[in-house]
Amino acid sequence: MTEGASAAAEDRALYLEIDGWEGPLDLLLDLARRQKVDLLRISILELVDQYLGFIAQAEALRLELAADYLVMAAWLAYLKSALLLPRDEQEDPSPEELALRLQLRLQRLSAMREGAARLMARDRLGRDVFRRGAPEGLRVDRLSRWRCEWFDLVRAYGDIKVRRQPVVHMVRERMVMTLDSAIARVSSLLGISLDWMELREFLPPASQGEWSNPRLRRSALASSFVAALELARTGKAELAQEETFGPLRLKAATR
Amino acid sequence: MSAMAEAPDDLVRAVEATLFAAEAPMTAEAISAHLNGIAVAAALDELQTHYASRGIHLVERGGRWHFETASDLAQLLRREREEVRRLSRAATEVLAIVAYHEPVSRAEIEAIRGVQTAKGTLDVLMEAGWVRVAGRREVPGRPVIYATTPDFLAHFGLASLRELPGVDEMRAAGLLDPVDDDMIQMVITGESGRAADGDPD
Amino acid sequence: MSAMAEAPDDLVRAVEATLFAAEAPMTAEAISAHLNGIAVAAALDELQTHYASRGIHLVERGGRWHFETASDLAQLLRREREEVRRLSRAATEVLAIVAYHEPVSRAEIEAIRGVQTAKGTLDVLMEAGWVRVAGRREVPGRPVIYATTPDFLAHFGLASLRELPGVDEMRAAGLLDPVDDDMIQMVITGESGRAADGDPD
Repeated sequence: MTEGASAAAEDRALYLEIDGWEGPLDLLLDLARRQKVDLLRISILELVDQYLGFIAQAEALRLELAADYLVMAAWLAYLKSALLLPRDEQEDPSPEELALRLQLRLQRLSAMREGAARLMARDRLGRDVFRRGAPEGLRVDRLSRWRCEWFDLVRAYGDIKVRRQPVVHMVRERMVMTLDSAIARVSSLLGISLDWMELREFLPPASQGEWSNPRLRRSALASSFVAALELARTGKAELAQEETFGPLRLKAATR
Repeated sequence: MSAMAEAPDDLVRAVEATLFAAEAPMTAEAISAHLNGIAVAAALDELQTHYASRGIHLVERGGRWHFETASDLAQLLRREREEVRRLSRAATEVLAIVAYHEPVSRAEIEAIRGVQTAKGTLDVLMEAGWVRVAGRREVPGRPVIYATTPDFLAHFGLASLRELPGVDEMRAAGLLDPVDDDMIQMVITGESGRAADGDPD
Repeated sequence: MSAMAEAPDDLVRAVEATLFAAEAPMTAEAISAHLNGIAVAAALDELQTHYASRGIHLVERGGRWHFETASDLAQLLRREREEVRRLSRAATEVLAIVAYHEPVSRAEIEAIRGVQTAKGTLDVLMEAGWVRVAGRREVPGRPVIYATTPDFLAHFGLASLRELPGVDEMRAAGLLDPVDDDMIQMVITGESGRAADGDPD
């Protein structure tokens, strides 16, 4: 630390406030204020040293420090070494730029802190100035005028009549391939071939009687797809697809 | 400006502010105690005179002082606003049932609609002036029965309830066709779905 | 008595009475609507001038008008029992950031403070009625953005946000510029975490 002996005593008091910091930026701002110069003129290197010194002592005193204080310490250490490196070895953004950004952040936080303090010190309603204690109140009595059209009325009655008629449900019979039969078919075919096969090759051939029906074929494709997913999930099959919407291929899991 | 000529002194201002902020009327003693024991009678006088011509008056009632709105302006504090509101679907249905079946009890309305009818729905119809209580049915429990009003006929431009279309006419007009968007909607969302438009039902 | 010389006209009296009776600050439009649409701007002006020297002032806060006690009488009227919310330091800072930067997202608040903001802090400010959700920012993630309320202006005696203490100087110094992504990034990834391992990212 570059500070004198009196500063050491002050620092000791500082640690007692450890719970008082609202994060590392807050601590940095407080340290910066101790330089007793305008925030625009603070020495970033000095500030870094103070912060790192603070962290080191806090660790020596075995104070619990939140992780973000340590992360800030690591970043400041990096910033310091970068500031001390020869100029032509710098990356982008330059350490000077990073130091400026840090300075701007401190200024912004400081401005908000000052703004908050000045705001709180204003004449506040309910503390310094008062609204009328017992206002009579303004009353607006709402009168509803209801609107309804003749057609709405009649139609509403018609709807009730319709609703009260007995309803008969008819379910059309559809040709489907069930999931169970799809799983049975796909897994038995998987046992035969060791190569990758496209999903469509698992469908029953269209030449076989009812399987020429396009609706049934669509159902078979859907069920076989779900069957393939199920077999992959249970580890019995491997799935592969080269591209989106590309052919879906599967083969028996090698185990 | 001449109004600025006679600015009140600080005591008058303090009494003015104290009474303004007070949550209840205050006696002169209480005001004085609030202001470190200064005599306030003169200030109260001055304020009362000042406010005599304004929209608010400083008045004393039973030894307690407070500000209140000038009595000639009291009607300003209450204002009526009329809003035109569309009758909810449920209320429209109940109204239709009353019109087609009057006089009808609430239990009968519910039986016809097949849905419970909140008390509020009938209240709305009575507030609208279209439905009235028409006595009680002389059956056990003596339920209240409802009927339409002359206002109802006037609003819908009907000479009498007989002018409402019959079921056959409705069917002819397609109003009873089973496949009906509204009805599908009703089946999907359930009765309560439509209540969202401000229906208490 | 000379005080009686210039009695206010009825419109002025009506506006005066309306604002006195109102339980919450009112916009000029609301006052006008209450008085059947009469223009009230001139009356508000006249009242404000009249009350400027009195113990009660007519003030405008965020476009809403109300009467309040004169601030120079604060010592007389200050009430110990009055529950003016005591805000934590974090809450006052967050409030200031919302006021000076509004509308602002939580990530932006955190970027300025350099520390995560507990959800409860914004909740306290919203519960106090000083901060509200003002929509979402149209950037990836559509974060909620926050702004102050008219109650905030009224509580702190500000006619508008332009009257925030020091706001002009801060703006001139670039301290109120929008928070850039770099800054937000710093907080999200842990305070400048990526730079710590020498990664220029």
